Amino acid sequence: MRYLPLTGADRRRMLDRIGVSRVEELFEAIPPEARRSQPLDLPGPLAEPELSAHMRRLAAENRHADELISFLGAGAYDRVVPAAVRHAVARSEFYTAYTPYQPEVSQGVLQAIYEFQSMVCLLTGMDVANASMYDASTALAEAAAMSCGATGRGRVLVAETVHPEYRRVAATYLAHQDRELVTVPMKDGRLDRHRLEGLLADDAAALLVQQPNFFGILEETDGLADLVHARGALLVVAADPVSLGVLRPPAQYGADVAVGDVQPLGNSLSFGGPYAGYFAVREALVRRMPGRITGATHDEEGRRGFVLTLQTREQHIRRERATSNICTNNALNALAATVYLATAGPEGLAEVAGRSARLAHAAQARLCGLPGVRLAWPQPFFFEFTLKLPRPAGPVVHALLQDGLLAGLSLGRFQAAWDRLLLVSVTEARTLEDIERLVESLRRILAAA
Amino acid sequence: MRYLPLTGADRRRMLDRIGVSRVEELFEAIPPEARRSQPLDLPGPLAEPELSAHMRRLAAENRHADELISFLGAGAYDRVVPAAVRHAVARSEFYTAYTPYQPEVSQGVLQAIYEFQSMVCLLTGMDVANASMYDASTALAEAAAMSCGATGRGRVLVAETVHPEYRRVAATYLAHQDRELVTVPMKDGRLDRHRLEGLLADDAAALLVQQPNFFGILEETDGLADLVHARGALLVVAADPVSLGVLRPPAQYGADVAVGDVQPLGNSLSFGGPYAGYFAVREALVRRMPGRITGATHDEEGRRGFVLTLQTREQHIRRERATSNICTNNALNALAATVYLATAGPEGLAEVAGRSARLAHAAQARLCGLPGVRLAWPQPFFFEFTLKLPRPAGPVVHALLQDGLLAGLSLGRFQAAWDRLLLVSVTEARTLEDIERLVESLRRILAAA
Amino acid sequence: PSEPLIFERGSGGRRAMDFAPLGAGVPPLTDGVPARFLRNAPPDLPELSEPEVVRHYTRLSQRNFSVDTGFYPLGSCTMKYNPKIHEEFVALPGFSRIHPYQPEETVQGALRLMWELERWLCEVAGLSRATLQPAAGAHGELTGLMLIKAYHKAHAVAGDPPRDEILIPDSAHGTNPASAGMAGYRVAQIPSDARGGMDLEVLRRSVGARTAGLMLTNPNTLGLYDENILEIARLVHEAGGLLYYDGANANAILGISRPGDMGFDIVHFNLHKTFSTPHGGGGPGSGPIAVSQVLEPFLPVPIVEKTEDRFQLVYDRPKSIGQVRAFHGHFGVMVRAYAYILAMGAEGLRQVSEDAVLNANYLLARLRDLFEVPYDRPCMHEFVVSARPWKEHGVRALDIAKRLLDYGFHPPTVYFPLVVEEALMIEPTETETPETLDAFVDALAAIHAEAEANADLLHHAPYHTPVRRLDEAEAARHPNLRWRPEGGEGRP
Amino acid sequence: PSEPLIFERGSGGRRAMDFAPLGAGVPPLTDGVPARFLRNAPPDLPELSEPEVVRHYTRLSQRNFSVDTGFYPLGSCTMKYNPKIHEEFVALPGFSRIHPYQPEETVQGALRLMWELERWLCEVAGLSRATLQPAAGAHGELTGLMLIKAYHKAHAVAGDPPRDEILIPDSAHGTNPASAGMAGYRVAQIPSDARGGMDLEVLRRSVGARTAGLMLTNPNTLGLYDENILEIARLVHEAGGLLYYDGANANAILGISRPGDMGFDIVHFNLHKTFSTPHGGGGPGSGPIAVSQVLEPFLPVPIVEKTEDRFQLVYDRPKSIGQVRAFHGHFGVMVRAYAYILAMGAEGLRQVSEDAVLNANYLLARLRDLFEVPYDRPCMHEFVVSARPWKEHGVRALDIAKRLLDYGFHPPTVYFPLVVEEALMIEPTETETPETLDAFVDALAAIHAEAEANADLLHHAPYHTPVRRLDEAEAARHPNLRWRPEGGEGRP
Repeated sequence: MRYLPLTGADRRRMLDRIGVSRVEELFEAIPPEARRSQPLDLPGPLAEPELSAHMRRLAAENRHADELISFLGAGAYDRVVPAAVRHAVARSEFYTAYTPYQPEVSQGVLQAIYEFQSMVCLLTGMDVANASMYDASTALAEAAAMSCGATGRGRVLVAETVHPEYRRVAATYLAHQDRELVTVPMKDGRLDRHRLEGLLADDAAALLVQQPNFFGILEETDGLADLVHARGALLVVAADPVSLGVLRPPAQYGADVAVGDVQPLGNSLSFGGPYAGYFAVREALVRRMPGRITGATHDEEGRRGFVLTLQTREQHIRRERATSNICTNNALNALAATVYLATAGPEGLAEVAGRSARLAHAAQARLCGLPGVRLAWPQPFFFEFTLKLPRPAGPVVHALLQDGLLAGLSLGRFQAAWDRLLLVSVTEARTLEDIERLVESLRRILAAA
Repeated sequence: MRYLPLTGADRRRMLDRIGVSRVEELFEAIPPEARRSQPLDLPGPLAEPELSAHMRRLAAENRHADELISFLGAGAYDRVVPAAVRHAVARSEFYTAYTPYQPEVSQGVLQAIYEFQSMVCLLTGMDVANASMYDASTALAEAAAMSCGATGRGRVLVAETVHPEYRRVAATYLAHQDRELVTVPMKDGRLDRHRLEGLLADDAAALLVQQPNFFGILEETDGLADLVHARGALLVVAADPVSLGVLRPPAQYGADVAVGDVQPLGNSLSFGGPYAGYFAVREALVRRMPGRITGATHDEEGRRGFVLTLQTREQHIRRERATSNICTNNALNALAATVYLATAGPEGLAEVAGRSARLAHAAQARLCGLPGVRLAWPQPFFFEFTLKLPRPAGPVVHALLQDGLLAGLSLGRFQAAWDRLLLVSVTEARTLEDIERLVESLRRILAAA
Repeated sequence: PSEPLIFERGSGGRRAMDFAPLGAGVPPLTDGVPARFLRNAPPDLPELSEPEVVRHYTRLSQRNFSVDTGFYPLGSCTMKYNPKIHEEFVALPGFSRIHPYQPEETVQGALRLMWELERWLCEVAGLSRATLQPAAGAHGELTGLMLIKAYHKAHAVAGDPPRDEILIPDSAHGTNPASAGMAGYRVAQIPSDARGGMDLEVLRRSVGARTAGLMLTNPNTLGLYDENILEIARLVHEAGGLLYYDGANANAILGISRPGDMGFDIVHFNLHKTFSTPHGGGGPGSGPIAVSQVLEPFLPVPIVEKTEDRFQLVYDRPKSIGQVRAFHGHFGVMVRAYAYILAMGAEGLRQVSEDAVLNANYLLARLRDLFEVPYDRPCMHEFVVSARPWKEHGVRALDIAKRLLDYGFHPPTVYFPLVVEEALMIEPTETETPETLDAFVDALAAIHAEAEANADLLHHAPYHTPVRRLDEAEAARHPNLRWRPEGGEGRP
Repeated sequence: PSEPLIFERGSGGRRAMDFAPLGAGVPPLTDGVPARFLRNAPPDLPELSEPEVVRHYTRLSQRNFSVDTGFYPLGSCTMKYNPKIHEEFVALPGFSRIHPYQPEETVQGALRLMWELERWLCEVAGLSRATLQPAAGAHGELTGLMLIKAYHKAHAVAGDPPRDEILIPDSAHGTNPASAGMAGYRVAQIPSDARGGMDLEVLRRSVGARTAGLMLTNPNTLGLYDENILEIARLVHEAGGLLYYDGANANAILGISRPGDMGFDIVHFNLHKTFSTPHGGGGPGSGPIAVSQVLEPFLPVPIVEKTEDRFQLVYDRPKSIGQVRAFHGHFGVMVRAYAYILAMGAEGLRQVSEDAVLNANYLLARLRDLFEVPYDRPCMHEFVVSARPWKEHGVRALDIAKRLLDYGFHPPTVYFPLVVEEALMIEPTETETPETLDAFVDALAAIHAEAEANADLLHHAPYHTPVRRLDEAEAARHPNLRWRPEGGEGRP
């Protein structure tokens, strides 16, 4: 077998050295009832050419974003990935390494993570960031749990305008900790400030909001932190990292915790994962942060070097009192984000964000020129927007697929009342021609009804 | 521009240091008549996403071997390339290095070449090999020239059964050296031994043969070297390296020089190049060999290391008296071949060769079951064979293309008399099902006529 | 040579990313986005050309040890070879360029892959259904504990005491108690017995009406298969608890002993260990969990179901604990594990475990003279030795580890499990040759000679690494966790 | 750590390649192939598993300096950055998986690429047609000389003396005379004048009825643009000769000065230098040649022609010199060069040369104090300095080169061109930053201080490389050019 070096001769020599005659003797601790005699019922083995043919057939059963013009977003974005990013993550010294427990031979990963942490801080304006979480949804859930720990409270508020799946994940996490997640309803596609005030009792640990929100709309953040802080709660903001190329950083409007997903920074769509979450906090919260953190230090000769640090928060040492159970994180995706941001630079990231938003506004204007199509809520948005269609969005999406278009996300999957809503995402990978195709196809389909 | 680091500020600072005020001043040695004032008439510049889209469109205008079932060979083969090979040649320390002129920091390339040279010797049975040539055709031409130099003679014989393009290249090379290439006619698809004896005068420098020959047929080599050597000439054999997994090595039947193309060893088809030629000789000819050679030596601490050696043969030192003008060779393709052979091992290479030959024989038997289809010449062949069709092969090939088949090479392109000949190549990448498809399509097409 | 931070490279105005002009017809940003939402200046990211970016990260990569460059016997981490072709599969546009919300008819290949992988993992586990969502082992643990909680809640009888306690052996991975804590459980620790297994007497005393479940790794972190596993399972089940199998050590038992057959109700697999997906320098991993039939209703959503020849994602499962992650899990990691299982087949997987165990026992046999062996039994895929005898030379496990770096080897896990003094936890994996194992033994023997001759040499090792021994205490005392732009906090 | 030979790794019976069984219906090999053609045993190749193969070549790669890991100012080699995305283009199945003999209608994209690239190269050269066939610069030279021969043959008048001589300056690359020799020419060498250009007086005396042509690099290998180029061209043309431009140094003149406008009749480009295709550790390169109208009929076959919207390979060209290589040239290299030109555009290419020249002049300005500058003029994209003054410390150019390795830099070309004593030929290229150039100067200054303080330190440099200074004399005296299996020649 191509991945297994031991030959029959090797095995015999090794058994001799061990002093047993058959490999089965090494397994004698296993009680017979727990021992398997017949082979597992699995396909294979396949030689490399057959394996390759099978995997290619399977991949070909999917229609992908090179074939379809995609306006699907909602947390996962078809953005341009520079070749330099793929080059870096294809370096096998990076991808076949373990967590950097031996820093002297892991400076590559450690320095890259230190750079990642720094870049997250620059984007969000926060003081400290960790070495990555699994994704945005779990980062948000951890932020909610951390807020409870920091405030000693058990009730977390979340805006209805936060991604429904993120809310679900936070709810699952909190429910098992005997904590409560309370939804603050929206009004006109944004957090209802009035309802928030009513729900913000003195037992609230945090408010979770998303900027831009799930519907693509920009939440009004002025005074929000003051309101939250006045009741002793923390403000947790989930922010798309690309948008931070031009949008105000969460720290500036008072966020205590900023989280998000770095998928848009150089990570492929991959059917939803692996991506990576970022997690950044104000200085005061650093020892409550979940996950790994890299810090700079010096070696015996005074040279700068990097190590995993503040590990007393972690499960290896603290066990059931750890700040979180997260151990393996998504370092390679964080590396991709780091190389992406180094490639983009300040101007590049601003241009990616700005182009997306500009194209989105051009698309929205054209789409809302179609009969019966309008914005679900007339609010400022960024690079995603929610349309209200004259009929259910699901069948429209399927009809547009015939024209090679992924028109967006029909929101009826989350709530029946949203069944005419279509969430459209426009990235810098789209062109005006793509938008024209969408407009014309939609025009034809709506007219045909 | 993404590949150019200098900024306006950099340029100003550097001009200051140089002591000129504008970059144009650095170009003042260029006479005005030779200076270009208007921009070149070229397309671009393109940003990476646009560039990528353009290149993908261009690639999509080609139909490739993942889409078509290919029986095309004739010197370039669709063989399975193990992933390990792609991994190695994608290491940018290999592919962005120059020729290893500084051996202390080029041990990677140098050791790999030393391994390549060794593997070529093992395959061919020869004593020494060089670090690669451009391809088989130029390797054969250089072998012809070297033979002239070694023998002091100016007439080279070549079997008509050698690849027509290789023969053309050798002819071009020799013609410009006021040397002559004489074709030894074939008989029944093989070198005509009788005609050879007639042509082998005392002024012949070498006989060039190919094994298996261009038509896929196995040349009878018994006694051939004796015949050639008796007249003071050298025997040069062009041998497919995969076939040497099971076929007799050229050294064993008396070859003085063995050449060939390592494309089949892990190199992609790439529309004909880059491939790499191998070139191996008997000990006595080593200092007449063209091209680079790597040798083992020791460093100051006695550790083994590798260097380019025997450079007195080369143009840097010997200039117009060099054994050849070859300088840049095809090292990366040779590296691919090296990793391929390490991956295949003796059994693997034998299996690749054996499977190809076995499938080829199965295909030939089935195809020759079709009415009017027969072997052009009833001789033992290896993994390629030449069919005689009941009508011109060119239109048949085009018709089979409609069925997604590259049926083989219509030999009419080389000689009008060969217009019904079809050269079919079967590699280990083909299956019995592929062969059945070819047989059935051909049956239908021949019946339809 | 050292490598500066990316922020210390580059220069204002350099660019590695450029764009075609957008053209007329696209209004400026400020037409659509009110100024109050915009930041004053772009973030203070570095500015570099593409050559600088590529050189920086290529050089960084060379400052990293990896499976592709050397032996990595890090116990409990299963640092086996990762097949190269898997990286190509993952990059196929049909896998890498599909969106999690695409209409199901456009992603049938992806759903089929998930559906089949789920079944194959269940077959390996000896259980009936699985969820592929968990992002890593610890995430699988957390999910499994949620399932236990949901199960007990569904089966709770009024008046019963709450089942709020999870039993965990003292040799367990730290993630086990941490996950139990995250899931709102109290943890009761069970000590190891003299043979390195779980102390049955203590277990008997510990199980009871408040026992929600027990988490166990088997073979455990000592590399020992717990001979009493059936009895353990019986005790816990009789008390009404469930058994959770931490699959970190599953590389020992593929096709040989199935957790379901041992009596476990829940199993997580680390795809990035057992099923050969690369660890990425810290992730991504993937921690699917398989469960017994009674737990199926509680599995997180979505789950892939097959109706006739069509695959779909099902969210409507009323008893589900909900969602533990957005979208469908680490699909890219699943692709690699799927390909691995297919490449190996049933016999191949069994051979994996046999060879892993053979390599470990061979290495153990060869290291007996140099170390103390705390539990003298055949080990499974890994083993723990103690460097206690080295203390007489003033040398600790950490020194041995650091010195191994100079010999070109990644050290074993040290100081874990906590139950062994000066522990070295060694897992060679099945993809290493006996030649490599022999060279590793030679290195340790050489280091032992050094320890006898000149212990101080070891205290300052390593010498030949990109940096020398790093001051971890300083890092924790004066945390420097990020680069800061000159003149303060940048320009938000 | 050192890395054994691949033959010293592995063990009998290991395999990294396996196959599905062929199944019935396929007869055994010996049914079809008579035994007399078969070897007795397979060749003595190493036997390894995939993990061993991958680790070996990954480790070897790390023992290699490259553009991706450091500054590589190797004069005359144009070691510039190679865009990463080009490697992806080349791997597209539509480029990598097409056979050279496919029917033309199935390879229109490839033919279009070749057709367009030919035109773009002609535009850069200022000439009218090109062949993309030559595999490298030296192959282009050989092809160009064949064209010169064919031209003179076609234009020969009975009774004229044979045009059998090629003029080549003493500063030329070694390939120029070697190619002339290969093409059956005699070589007459023209010395350099005091300003580093060609000595016009000697040229005037040398041209004549036997002059077939002149080969020239401009800027020459001293990095100097020959100010007399138009006069040189006039002299050669008047004598009936042709001018061949060695494009090794074309990185200095893109969009600024076209060889055709200088008076050249034939130009080769090294795509792997000027057009940024990677050099592969020694190749593959690509050396297309562009020619003036009078030489078109003689170009090798095939050539790509366009009729209406269709591209085809044309072989039927009666005056052609024939074929210089099988198939159509290094297509994979062409793909990269094509993408590069498209990425840069006309302004980008001009900027390339301006920045290359600027970088070289900046570096020259900063190195004046450390070295002797033999020809004190603005240089083009590279320059030559002499380390003659270092001799007083007993240090030679080679010592400087070896010591630079310890500082993490690839040294310049040394001892070339031959016309400068103790030459260092330095080409920074346009893709390096001034910071890197400054660091390089600092390193040379530090080495200079070392030379003054302790020259012996330099004689034994390098110290920090994978191996120390290697004994090249031993290698040449006792050639060890291959591994041999124990017990002789293997088992053919």
